[in-house]
Amino acid sequence: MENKTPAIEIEKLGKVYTRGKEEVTAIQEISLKIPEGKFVSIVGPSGCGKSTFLHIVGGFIPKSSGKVRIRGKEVDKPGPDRGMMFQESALFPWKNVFDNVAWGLEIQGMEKSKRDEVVEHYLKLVNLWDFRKNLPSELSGGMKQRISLARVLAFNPDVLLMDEPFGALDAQTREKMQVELQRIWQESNKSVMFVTHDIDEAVFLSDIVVVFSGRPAVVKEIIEIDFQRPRTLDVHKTQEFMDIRNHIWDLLHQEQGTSDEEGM
Amino acid sequence: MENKTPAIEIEKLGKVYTRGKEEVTAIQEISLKIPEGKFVSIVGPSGCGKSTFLHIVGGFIPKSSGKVRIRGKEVDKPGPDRGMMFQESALFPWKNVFDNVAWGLEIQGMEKSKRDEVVEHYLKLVNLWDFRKNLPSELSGGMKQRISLARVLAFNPDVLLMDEPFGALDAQTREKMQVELQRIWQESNKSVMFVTHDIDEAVFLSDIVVVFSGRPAVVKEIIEIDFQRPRTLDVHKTQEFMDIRNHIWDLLHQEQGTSDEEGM
Amino acid sequence: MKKGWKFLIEYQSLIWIVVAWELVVFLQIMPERLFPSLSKVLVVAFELITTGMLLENLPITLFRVFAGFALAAVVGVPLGLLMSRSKLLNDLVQPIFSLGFPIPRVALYPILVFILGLGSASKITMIFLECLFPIVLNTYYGSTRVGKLYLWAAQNMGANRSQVFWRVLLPATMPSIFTGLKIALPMAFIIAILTEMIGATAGMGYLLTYMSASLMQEKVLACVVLITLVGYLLNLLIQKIQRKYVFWQ
Amino acid sequence: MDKRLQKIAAIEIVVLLAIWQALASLEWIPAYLSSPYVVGSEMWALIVSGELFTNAASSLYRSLVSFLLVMVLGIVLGIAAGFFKPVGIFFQPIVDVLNPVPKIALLPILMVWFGISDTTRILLIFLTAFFPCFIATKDGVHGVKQVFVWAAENMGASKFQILWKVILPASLPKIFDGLRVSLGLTFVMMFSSEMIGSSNGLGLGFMILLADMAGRTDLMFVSVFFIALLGFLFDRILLAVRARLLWWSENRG
Amino acid sequence: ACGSGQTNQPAQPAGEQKPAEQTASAGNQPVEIRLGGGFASEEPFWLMQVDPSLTPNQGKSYTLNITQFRANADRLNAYQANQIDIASIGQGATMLAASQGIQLKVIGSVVKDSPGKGFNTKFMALKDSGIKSMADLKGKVIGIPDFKAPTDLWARAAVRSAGLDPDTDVKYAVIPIPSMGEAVKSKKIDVGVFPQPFFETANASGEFVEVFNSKTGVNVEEDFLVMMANPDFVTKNEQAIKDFLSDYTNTVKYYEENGEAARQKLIDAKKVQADPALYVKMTDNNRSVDGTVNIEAWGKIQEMLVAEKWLDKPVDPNTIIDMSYLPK
Ligand SMILES: Nc1ncnc2c1ncn2[C@@H]1O[C@H](COP(=O)(O)OP(=O)(O)OP(=O)(O)O)[C@@H](O)[C@H]1O
Ligand SMILES: Nc1ncnc2c1ncn2[C@@H]1O[C@H](COP(=O)(O)OP(=O)(O)OP(=O)(O)O)[C@@H](O)[C@H]1O
Ligand SMILES: [Mg+2]
Ligand SMILES: [Mg+2]
Repeated sequence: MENKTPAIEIEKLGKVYTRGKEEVTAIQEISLKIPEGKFVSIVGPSGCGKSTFLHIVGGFIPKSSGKVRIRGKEVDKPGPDRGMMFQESALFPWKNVFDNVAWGLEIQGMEKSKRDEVVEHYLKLVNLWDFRKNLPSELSGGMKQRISLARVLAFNPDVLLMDEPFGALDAQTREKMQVELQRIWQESNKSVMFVTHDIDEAVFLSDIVVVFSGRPAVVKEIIEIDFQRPRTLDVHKTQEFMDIRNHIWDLLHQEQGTSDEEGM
Repeated sequence: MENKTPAIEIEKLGKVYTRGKEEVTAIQEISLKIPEGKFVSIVGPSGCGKSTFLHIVGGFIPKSSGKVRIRGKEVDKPGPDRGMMFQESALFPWKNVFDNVAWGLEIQGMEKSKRDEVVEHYLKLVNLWDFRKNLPSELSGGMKQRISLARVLAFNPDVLLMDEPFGALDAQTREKMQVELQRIWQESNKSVMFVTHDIDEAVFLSDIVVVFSGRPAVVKEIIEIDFQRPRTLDVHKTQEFMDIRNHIWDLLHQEQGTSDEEGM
Repeated sequence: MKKGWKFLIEYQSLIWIVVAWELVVFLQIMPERLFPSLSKVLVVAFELITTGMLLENLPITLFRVFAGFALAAVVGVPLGLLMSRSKLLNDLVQPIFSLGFPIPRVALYPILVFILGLGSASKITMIFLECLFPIVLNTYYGSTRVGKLYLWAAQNMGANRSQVFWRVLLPATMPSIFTGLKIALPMAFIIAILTEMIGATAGMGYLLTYMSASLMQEKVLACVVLITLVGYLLNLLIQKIQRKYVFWQ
Repeated sequence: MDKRLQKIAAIEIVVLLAIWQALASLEWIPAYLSSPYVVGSEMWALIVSGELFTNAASSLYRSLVSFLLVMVLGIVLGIAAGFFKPVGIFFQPIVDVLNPVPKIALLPILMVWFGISDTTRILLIFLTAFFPCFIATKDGVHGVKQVFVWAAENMGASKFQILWKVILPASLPKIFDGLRVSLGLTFVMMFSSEMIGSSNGLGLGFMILLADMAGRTDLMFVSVFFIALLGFLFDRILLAVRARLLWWSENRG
Repeated sequence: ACGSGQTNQPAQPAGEQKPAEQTASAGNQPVEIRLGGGFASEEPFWLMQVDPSLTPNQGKSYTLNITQFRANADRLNAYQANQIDIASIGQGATMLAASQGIQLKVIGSVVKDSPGKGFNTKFMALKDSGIKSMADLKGKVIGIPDFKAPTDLWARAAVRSAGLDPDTDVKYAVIPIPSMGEAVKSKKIDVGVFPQPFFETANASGEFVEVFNSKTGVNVEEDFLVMMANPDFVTKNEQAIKDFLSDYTNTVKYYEENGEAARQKLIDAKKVQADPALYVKMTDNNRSVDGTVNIEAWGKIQEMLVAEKWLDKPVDPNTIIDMSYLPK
């Protein structure tokens, strides 16, 4: 595996936000190689630069230094090979739920009957088929998040970039979505980059967990997790799971307090 | 306690959203009595009507039926006695972090030197003192949430209404915030109404956990929790904690699948 | 050096216009009397400045523009904001605007002259009326789009009606208000000129008719160039203010 | 359209007319201000003879063509200038410079090129009404949330698709603010553009001029009223279109 | 007589390259004459449009296309832009234009303001204003429609003739003619200028009294409005111009003889919107029935214009006036 081109390759990536004369270093230097078909989670303290990182990999914002390659190709602009689910809702307020999910498929030129089928499938998957005619402004926070999930899944990109996709979901829905995501990912050959605050979620879903330090972000540790697939919720109860979980927990605890206090 | 006026009294509350000819019943019928100084959590499936409920108690949206009283006074408009922290960021984009937190105090007529002191205190509490000059648009999701928390705490209302206040925080920051919130609540005589998806969080923080059914919301069960205060994180490991947690879990699991499938 | 280059790029469109202008003159596509070369116009414009004609007339026009425009802003912005808060007021005012705005007010200007005289009062009133609509409309629509969370948050912190109005609704509507002001200011300027053309004894519009009566297009164009220059500077001023107050967008 | 609004509008107009008539009947206002009765009967005469309509048709043709141009060019250029930075930088100085030009002064130049024709008049109207639409559109584009564009780019939308399917609908509310001002200006300028001289002698603005030159304020009021009426009608049509297109927006109107 | 024997090259002012759309083909097609006029005192032109029986040549050797403009400057711009071939324009403006090198030919008179003949433009005040004579004008405000126009000249000359200084002893305000009456009544100004038909209206109200008139200071026969034509166009379409002027003088003659009936025709055809009762009966200005201008008077007017410094360098009227196209 190691000698194949990695799905995602990040080399000495750095990002500095400037505003007037002030500068905020969001990402110090990050290097990462993610092989094809892996599920990678990123955890780190609030405000450390996770979203920034994903935005750069998605090609939305320019990097300050370093290189990002997807399947050997340098990233310089957004593209449909990488499906991004944003931390904030990016649903179009002028389209109803159905059309929001169908939008990307339409852009891709999928024909209508096929499109309708796909949209129906994913809306049912997230339990919101009945709300297909509603506008995003008429949905609850968690519902919006599920629509965004349906949108990016329906779109079926090779690489999934997900920024706290389940943050607004209740525990039950969240679990269901985790299981579904795992299934979909396994059935395809997608690479996933998944930002989460929930260490259990990260460990449960991932092949690799990347722990970011506090801002400015560097990679603190890369942890490989090789529970067999498909994993069921019972995995949570194994000792190994607990160990990994506690290890990450400790790693993050060291970060606590250093993250924001350094000033800008 | 029972014969005092309850801090919050909700009687047969109902809420129907209308749009054109269509109607969505968000809240079927909810009755609740919350005594003074209690910490109440609300849990329930995504889209069941928790935010709607809090918005009505806050006086922001009209109810369709029933009554809401705070300390015996009927609620019909928002007021500074109830501090609300919204699910989505309500920070003013045209004010920097410091001024956002100071805003409410200024409105209340607090004098400048005192105000600066209070703001500094709470910004340091949420670890964002160094970002006081930034605009909300330059903050990460979790940082915005912490500023909102600082804003509502600095404001010091009698009743705190919090809609998933820690949803965008990483586990460490979240824990820290939980402990701080508990301390602040205990030191004052506030009543808190706290919506969360995290059952552990609900159990850890609350005197009372209210479990909502799926939409349209009714109260499924009210659970009193009487671990001694102040609670430390170790509480999580007690058997009693586990039992309550699993009980709520089961309650919610029954809801799973019924919540959104009913249509509208 | 780099700065100069950037400047050139930024203002290239104007440079193209100047080049096109001179080309039209050079190729004699238009009769030279109607379309004199820019350099000639600039010389005449410079004469207007040095002979004191500009200094005599410009302040008068500017005073009218500022007075009318400021009045429209002071009335229009609160009115627009209030309309978004009060359905009754909105219902009362909307039809007046629908019906009143398309009226060619300039045609009725002579009637206004009877009531307010030939001096600045009638002109300022006209400018006020003309600017009111864009300012009110943009403010009104802008403030209806203000996210309700901001209003809720403010009410929640005990802000009373006037505090919500001035300290939340107003700043949150600022981007739209500036759109309205940017639209209205040049209109104020043009109306000042027009009314001065219809009847006045001083002002840039008067200067313009005076030059036009002396049948010299280059003098007319010189006036236009001067008027444009001043209008341009006013516009820059408003954009500067906008950048200062709507930095957050 | 809102029934209540219609009612209030009607009441307002009636009250205004009644006050005017009363003042005129009591001779509290000078005779040149005419009276609704006189104006009404003149209007009726012109309607019966069909004159009003032939004049209105010429005027409407000019203003609607101009407005269409304003709409198309204002929105297209506004979006382009708001979205593509170089385009915006290119247009900014032109707009800043041309906006405060008293357009009437450009008339001789337009006349050389296009004659004393409808083209000249349409251009004159266009040059005035263009800017509100352009400025509002551009500002609207600047206000579009970045994530919408990102989401679209992410799904492989081309630049054109982003402009057409994201930027346009997202800035539509603000575009309509500008269009409403532009529409009003179109009708105002309809008068001014006909003032310059009319070769076929048709047009409401020309009627005003003719009446004014003969000192007939009553006839002048008829034309002014009719312009206002047309303006009102089209304003309401615009609002109705707005309500339809912005059905998703909270302030669909 | 058809417009035969003409070379039909585009008429171009000042060596202009703009093609003129009206060029007639060499054959029998009538030449289109584009005439730019105003809104007052041009009754003969309007009659030519309204009553074809007065113009036997119209439609045969020429057609008439009249555009109405508000100000002299508008007409002159249109003329320079080659949008009109003949402008009905003030005498002073013609001299001003000629002195600035604009190519033009004055081919006929439209309306005159002659001493003791026909209507003379009146300057009036309110009866109860206390202004009885010219001497009372000191410190008063006179309303005029435009600066550097004949009305301006008349007012200044009249003030001067009363021994006052027109620059310091009185003030001027620009007021559109139709508003003049109200401006005087509402005391915005003390004296207003009243051409026809506004004089009739004002006079009918009985509230005004004449203070002076156009001839008080300028006691010569003015060609108040003249036909100023494009020299190239005139030479190239000589016959058409002659036919046009012959029809024109024909019409003037009819108008002078049947003033009321002629004006009634204009009212009926809606060419004129004024109050019919007053308009039909009004006294009109003097017109020259044969279309000739008074060259001698031009010299005198020019002297006054130069004296007022409105005209920088004088022109010889003989070089611009060409009455050879008028019917003999
Ligand atoms: N537009 C911006 N301008 C300036 N600084 C910014 C901007 N966006 C983000 N930052 C800064 O960059 C840092 C990282 O932000 P980012 O959103 O990547 O954090 P995050 O890891 O996603 O946090 P969270 O878990 O809270 O979402 C923060 O300190 C933030 O203040
Ligand atoms: N403005 C609205 N118009 C119509 N329906 C609405 C509106 N707001 C909310 N709803 C509906 O009301 C129901 C409850 O929404 P609410 O936001 O209260 O849910 P919630 O419990 O807060 O969910 P979450 O945990 O996902 O935030 C949902 O079904 C939603 O579709
Ligand atoms: Mg983030
Ligand atoms: Mg909610």
